[in-house]
Amino acid sequence: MMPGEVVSVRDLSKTYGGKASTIEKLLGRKPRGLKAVRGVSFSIDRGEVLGFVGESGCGKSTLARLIAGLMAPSEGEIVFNGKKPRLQMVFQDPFSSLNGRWRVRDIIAEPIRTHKLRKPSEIPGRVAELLEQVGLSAADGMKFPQGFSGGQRQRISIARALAGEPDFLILDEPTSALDVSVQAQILNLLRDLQSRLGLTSLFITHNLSVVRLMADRIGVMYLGELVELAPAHDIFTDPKHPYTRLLIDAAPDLDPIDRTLHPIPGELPDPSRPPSGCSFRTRCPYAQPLCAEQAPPLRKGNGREIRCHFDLQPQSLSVPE
Amino acid sequence: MIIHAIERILQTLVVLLVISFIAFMLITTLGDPIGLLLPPDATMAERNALIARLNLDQPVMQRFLSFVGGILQGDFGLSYRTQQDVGSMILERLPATAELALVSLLVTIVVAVPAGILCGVKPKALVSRAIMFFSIAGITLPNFVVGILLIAIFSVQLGWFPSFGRGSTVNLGGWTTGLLTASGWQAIILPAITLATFQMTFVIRMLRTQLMEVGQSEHIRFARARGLSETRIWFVYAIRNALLPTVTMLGLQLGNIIAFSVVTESVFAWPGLGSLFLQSVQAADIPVIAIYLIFVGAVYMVINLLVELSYPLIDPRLKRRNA
Amino acid sequence: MTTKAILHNARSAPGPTFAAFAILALFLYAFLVPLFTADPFRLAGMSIMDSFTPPMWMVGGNPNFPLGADDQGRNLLTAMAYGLRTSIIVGVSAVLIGLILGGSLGLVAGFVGGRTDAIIMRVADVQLAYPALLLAMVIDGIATAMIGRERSAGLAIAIVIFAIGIAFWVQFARTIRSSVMVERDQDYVAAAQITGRSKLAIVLRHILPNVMAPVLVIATINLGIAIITEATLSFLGIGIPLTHPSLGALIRNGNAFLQSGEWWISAWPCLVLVALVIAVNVLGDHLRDHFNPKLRGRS
Amino acid sequence: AEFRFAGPLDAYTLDPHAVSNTLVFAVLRNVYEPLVQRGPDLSLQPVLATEWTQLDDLTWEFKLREGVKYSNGNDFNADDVVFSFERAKKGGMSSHLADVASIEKVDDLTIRLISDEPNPVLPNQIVNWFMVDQEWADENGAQEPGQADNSTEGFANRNAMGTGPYVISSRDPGVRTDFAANADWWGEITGNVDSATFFVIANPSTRVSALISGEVQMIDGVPPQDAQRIEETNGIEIVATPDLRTVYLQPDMLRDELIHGGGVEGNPFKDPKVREAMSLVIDTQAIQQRIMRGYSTPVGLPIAKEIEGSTEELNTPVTPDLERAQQLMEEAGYADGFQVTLDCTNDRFMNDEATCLAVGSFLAQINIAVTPRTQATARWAQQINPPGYDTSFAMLSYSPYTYDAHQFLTGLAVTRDADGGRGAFNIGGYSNPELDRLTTEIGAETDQEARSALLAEALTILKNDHSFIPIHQLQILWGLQEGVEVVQLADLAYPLAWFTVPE
Amino acid sequence: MMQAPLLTVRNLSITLHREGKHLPVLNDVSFDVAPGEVLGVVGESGAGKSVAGAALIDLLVPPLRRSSGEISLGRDRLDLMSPRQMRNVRGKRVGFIFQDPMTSLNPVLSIGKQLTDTMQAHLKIGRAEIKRRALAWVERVGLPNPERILKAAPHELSGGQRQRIVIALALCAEPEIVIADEPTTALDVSVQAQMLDLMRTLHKETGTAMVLITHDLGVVAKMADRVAVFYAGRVVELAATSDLFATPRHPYTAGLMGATPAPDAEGRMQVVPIPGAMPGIGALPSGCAFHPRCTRAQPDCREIVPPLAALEAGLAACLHPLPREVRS
Ligand SMILES: Nc1ncnc2c1ncn2[C@@H]1O[C@H](COP(=O)(O)OP(=O)(O)OP(=O)(O)O)[C@@H](O)[C@H]1O
Ligand SMILES: Nc1ncnc2c1ncn2[C@@H]1O[C@H](COP(=O)(O)OP(=O)(O)OP(=O)(O)O)[C@@H](O)[C@H]1O
Ligand SMILES: [Mg+2]
Ligand SMILES: [Mg+2]
Repeated sequence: MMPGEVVSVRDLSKTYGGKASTIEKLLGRKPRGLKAVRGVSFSIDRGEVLGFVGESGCGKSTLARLIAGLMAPSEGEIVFNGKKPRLQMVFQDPFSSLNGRWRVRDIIAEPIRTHKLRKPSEIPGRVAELLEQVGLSAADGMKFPQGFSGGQRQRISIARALAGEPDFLILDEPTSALDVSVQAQILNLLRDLQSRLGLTSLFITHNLSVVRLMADRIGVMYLGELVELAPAHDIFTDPKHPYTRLLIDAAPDLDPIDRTLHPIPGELPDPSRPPSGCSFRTRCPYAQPLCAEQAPPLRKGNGREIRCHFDLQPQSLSVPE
Repeated sequence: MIIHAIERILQTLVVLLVISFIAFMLITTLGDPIGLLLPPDATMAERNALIARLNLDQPVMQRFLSFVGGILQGDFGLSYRTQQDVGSMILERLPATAELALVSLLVTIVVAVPAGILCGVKPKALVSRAIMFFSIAGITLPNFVVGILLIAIFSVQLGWFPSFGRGSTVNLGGWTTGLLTASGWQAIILPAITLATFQMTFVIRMLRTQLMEVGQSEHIRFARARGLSETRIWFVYAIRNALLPTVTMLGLQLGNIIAFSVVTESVFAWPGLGSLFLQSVQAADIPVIAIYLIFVGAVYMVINLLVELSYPLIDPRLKRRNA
Repeated sequence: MTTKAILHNARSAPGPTFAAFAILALFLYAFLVPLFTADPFRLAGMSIMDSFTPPMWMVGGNPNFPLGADDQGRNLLTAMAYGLRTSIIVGVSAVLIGLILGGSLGLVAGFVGGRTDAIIMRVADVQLAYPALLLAMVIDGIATAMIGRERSAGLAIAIVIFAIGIAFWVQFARTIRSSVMVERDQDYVAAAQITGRSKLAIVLRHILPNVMAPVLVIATINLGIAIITEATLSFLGIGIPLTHPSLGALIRNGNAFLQSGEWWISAWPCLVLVALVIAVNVLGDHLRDHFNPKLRGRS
Repeated sequence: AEFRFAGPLDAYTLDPHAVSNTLVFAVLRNVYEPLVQRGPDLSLQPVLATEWTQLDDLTWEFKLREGVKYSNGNDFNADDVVFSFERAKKGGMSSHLADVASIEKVDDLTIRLISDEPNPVLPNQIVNWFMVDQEWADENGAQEPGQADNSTEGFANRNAMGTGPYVISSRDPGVRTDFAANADWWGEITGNVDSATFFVIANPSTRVSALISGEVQMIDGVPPQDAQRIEETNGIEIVATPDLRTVYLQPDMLRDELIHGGGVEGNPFKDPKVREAMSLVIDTQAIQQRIMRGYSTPVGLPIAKEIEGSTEELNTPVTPDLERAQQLMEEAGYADGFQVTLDCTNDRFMNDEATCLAVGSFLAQINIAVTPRTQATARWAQQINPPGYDTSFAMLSYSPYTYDAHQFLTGLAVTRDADGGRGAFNIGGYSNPELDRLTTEIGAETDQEARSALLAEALTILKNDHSFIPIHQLQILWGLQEGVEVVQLADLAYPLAWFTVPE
Repeated sequence: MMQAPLLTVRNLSITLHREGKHLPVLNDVSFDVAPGEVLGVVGESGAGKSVAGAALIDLLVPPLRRSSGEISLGRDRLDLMSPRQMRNVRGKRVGFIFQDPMTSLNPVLSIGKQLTDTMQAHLKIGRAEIKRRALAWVERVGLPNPERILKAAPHELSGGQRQRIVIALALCAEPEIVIADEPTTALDVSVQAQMLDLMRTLHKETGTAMVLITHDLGVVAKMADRVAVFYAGRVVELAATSDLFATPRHPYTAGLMGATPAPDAEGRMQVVPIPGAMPGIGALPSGCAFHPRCTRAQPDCREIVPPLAALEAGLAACLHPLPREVRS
């Protein structure tokens, strides 16, 4: 673990299911588990925002939950710098992440009370301060979450996270459920807090534009694996992994003149039976026989990591299938 | 699938063993069979002899094992009250109760399914509200009141149906059935209706709630958006989705049906297991009570297992992948 | 609830509102009348010579017995209040037992999951095979054998309550369990976990308040079933003695006189029972539809 | 003609020697026959014995009827009687033969019964001792009466084979029993029933419905309150006859404390004044009118008026006298009363529960706070019967099948034997040495007149001690379709051979 | 549009009945769709897009109700039709694609059954022909092994495969127009591009007109010929796609574009949020509903409800529209 790092993750794997019933054991059958996260390693520096993108089901949330300690990894470890840091998380669904039976002020005060961060008498003041920090009014504390829109709820979520004075903040798709206009508000709020509080965070999303806006470094996940990890700028200007490239192209931009679409061919394989060798080979336009035989190693260099046998050349970028 | 079934059966067996242990403890705790068996003027020597003959001087566990051993060999002991073989008593009474339950199920289906569909499809219609109200009355009027009223009207006043018994029965290799004779059918109508009132309420409500829920689902909206007829939508697209919970509920209700058959049978002097149980309870006939309870538990488990195994027929989502 | 809300409710759902008022009225009847009248079941106050007095508007009626008297000469008007009180106490207590027992088991099963859950649910399966009626008969027998003969009326009531309550736990446990399994995966629980709240605190402070709504609905509906079950037990001669009667015991007692023309002995208690149970069910049904998240937007 | 009738309970078993139960005897007397039996006038009549004489104090000789055949064609003879004696001795009704020490076969058609002590009324005691065919029993392994402790069911439990007027053509225990006339019966069926079906309908209102709707021609156990309605219904009528069963109360007079009661030191029931006071406040006339709707007979003794030993004078019910009762209570020092639990049945006979409650309300007048505890008979019996006698106050009933008060005295009134012989059913533990002595004397007295005097003397003691508080004698209430003619016997039997039904 | 419109919607208003009050959900909405045209409908969540779509073929359920408006399909007035007539329009003349492929299909019936039922309801052709067409449709929406797919239950297919089936179901009776309510919102970017590609191909092949409801401006930019922007139950701007993206005239349209993260000229990401939130039902501000969030709001915006008025190109409902050249 390097000195500036807040958290370092090594060879993290998580398998869902896979427990055999007594009879299955007797019959010697092994049920197939679902490996949601497979051998992921990375670390996050203090004050850094690490972004993660990938398609639905690629294991992003699983990763977030593992790091948050909500479940135990099947393999690998998560090492924090020094004692276990205070951690907070903001979730995707603004409706399920707030307890509808609690008043907003109690929701926000819960981390403060649990960690005894303030004297009881100071709590109301602190809650009001946090509410204002996320753009709500102190009076909103008296209401129940039902009285708020999705965007406002996400603000409450953020206020709750901040209330815990986290050393490390996990944001799992904090804006995916929101409208663009509200998303923009939340993203701006987060950026603002980032710069003011110097938060270290893990930012998970499936929206490339959003991660590009928010993150310093970006990891791209495919079928539970980290296929590419690089500084945000490099990922977009010079993607090295074919999947990254295709993903960037697949999102329609706002240009009504060039109407070409760039779908990624094929479909996400069943995560419980990932393909042999390179997991992306079934959809990769550049796949070679080698890709089916050998799992590509993680290659590092230039502050980047890539899990591919080959280097993607700029001229091959526009090669259609 | 097969593995799952085997697993369930094994679990069921364990559960049955537990039931039989409880039932056995009933025998031992429900007091002193000696007091019931011996004439009051028996001497101490006679008493001790009987205790030894019944193995009552042995440890409970050992007695339990020989009890289970006896059951496995088909020896269920004798009734204190009638001194008959408990196994054959239960088997003799089984057909009556089974047919009553079956016909009442039939009545339920014939009446409650259309009513439930109507209520689910048009929850606000006056008919639906009326059905809902009467269905509440179905579980409100105690079963015995329903039975007595039906007898007063249909047997005494109108003379359409007999007020008691099973009519004439036909013996088919040990199974006596009343379903092959006209008088048998006449006799089963009133008790079956009485027993059905209770289940009907549940089926109507279940179907209604389910259909109301399904009716609001996206796939029904989509079916409507594709121009399918309402009949097709409700009777093919919606009902299949509402069926599973209803069938499950009916399976789980079986215990209640068995219990309420006690009341119904007692009112109609229906010669089934329910009357037998009631007579046995009143006479503290513990061997019969114990075996009855085990039997009821076993039937319940088996039927619910069958219900569960039938799920994939109703809902393909419940097919196990590794079938 | 404000007066305005009540008025609005009354207009949009007249049935449930009426049912609520009926329940209130019956509760008042059951709990106020005994405060102001002599216990008609005290043997000392009874006179067999008053027996079978018909309702006051019939030939031979007596204004002292507005609804008539039963076979022991008890005033049916007050007797029913006492009976109703017993029925309500039995119903409410049985439901509470079922709720507390089933609730806690359901919470544990749903939250802990795994083997604990499997065991609890298997036991629940077994339990379902033995509904209140069977159970009460058996428990009644065992209790007599074990506790001995000192079966005061109070104990008989306790046995019936216990038996019915026990039979109810499964439904509560299943409902709570499935709600808990939904809630347990909600993000607000994860948030509390990350914050470092203890499991107990999460279950009690976060999950419990969120799973109570469906439970309340079941509770109302089961209240009706409990009262009926008790009545049926009385009919079978098991359960609450005539010295401390419930509505069911009164109906059973009156049943003997259905054919002989003294219809009022069973008719009034039957009427009160039906009114109570229908009211409770109408209310319960309303609540069920109201709380059903899948039916949101309908009403 | 065909006859269909219904009653509340079924005979538990068809084995005539397995249990001592009125209902079993009531059904079986159509199939099996005893040596002697009671006729419609309750007098002893010859059945399988044609004559009987007391040879000496200890020996009775019976001449057997000639040419009697079992319905399987076997001859009835003295061997069968000897066999039936030994068989019955092993069964649950052996008490009926308790006084008979041994049996002796004199020739094929003569037997002798030998007792240990002089017994002038022995024939009266054996009216329910039915004769079973030895060969039949041997063939079917039914040598012993079925008992619950055997692990396999006895053959005779479901199969009957006797010498009687009917055979059981089919049977579904607890449901129905079909009778068919026995063409080879030695006697003559005076009625016209050649096949009959007995249905068990436990629920009284269903039973009444079945009669009104015409599904059955007769029902047993008409609830008294429904009798009037039935009488008023066209084509249906009620017939009633006194049942010899008498209902009475007995407090616990043996223990020094009330085990189910309180509010008092010691046991107030030991004081005869208290017991007298109790008998003075229970208005048996009111119970008869209100609860039994006239279908019962208030009594002054715990035995029925038809029983040998009962006299008009002794058996006249007490006239209630509240003042006197209160005065007695005061004299006894219990003016403030006490509490006690009254143990009653709720399914044994008509309106037992209501009677129990009514008793409670009467006793409340002298401040005895009664808590009625009503239970199913099985439980009630388990509680109060020997050896526990676990009661302080019980409502009981009894019907001596010998129709003789001496049976009551030996079984229920004399001081309890330590080994559970005499006085075993003296639930209240009453004890009066004088009565004990008289009872023994009556047993040995063969002179009828002297015996009657002794009986009267004993019953007077019983009455004056107020150790039994009589309530009423029950009645047998049958509902009939018009045109059905029946003979009602005090022992609840259904003598089908004497019934006539419209063709 | 030169051609006579296929679908005409005039002054469509929809109200929500709650606690005795009638709250407007959709207000005076008018638009047309020409044969073969793709009309994009965008707007924030709750703007009334889905309600408008559902109202076209009378799929509204209580407490929502159409309070006024004319809807014509060709020469036929859909708003005057009886339920029976409407049933022959649904699926047959107007296809509908729902948002969520996971819930749009009946979980207990096979794909084949759902497909053949739909065709049977509308096409007077024989069983064998229907079977043949069902197979053809499965193939046409790009699914391999159509025989197997027809037998499969919905849960055996992936999200993308299901959405393809939903598209086939909407198109199988060859409707004149398809209403697609957020057909790709629930899908991943990679599948979304596939789906859009498929829809575009089918659209070209069949010439079916389309109303494409989405809140993703990117989708509109790639798919639509014209775009209607909804805000708080009204159409605030209606213009040809290229015009709209080049020069949005309504401040709300411009705001939506600004709020979508996009790289600026130097490749730096930018977002400019619209302050505040869209008003909820029954909480409409007076005048222009957008004025509380609008940076250009003037006092008159608070009083006058701006009508949808023709500008140089397209229509906008704004008293102070942005000048043509505002977009950088
Ligand atoms: N509790 C669970 N049990 C079994 N499988 C699970 C569980 N949670 C997730 N999975 C599976 O693990 C894989 C990864 O899921 P995860 O939620 O981490 O994906 P994700 O990238 O966050 O997707 P999304 O973008 O949809 O949130 C998926 O295939 C999912 O079906
Ligand atoms: N069944 C209903 N009951 C009550 N309100 C409804 C109902 N359906 C829609 N609404 C309301 O009508 C308004 C318009 O809803 P609509 O679904 O058309 O919005 P939308 O623009 O499609 O939004 P989204 O992007 O979320 O799909 C919303 O405020 C919504 O809450
Ligand atoms: Mg996720
Ligand atoms: Mg929508």
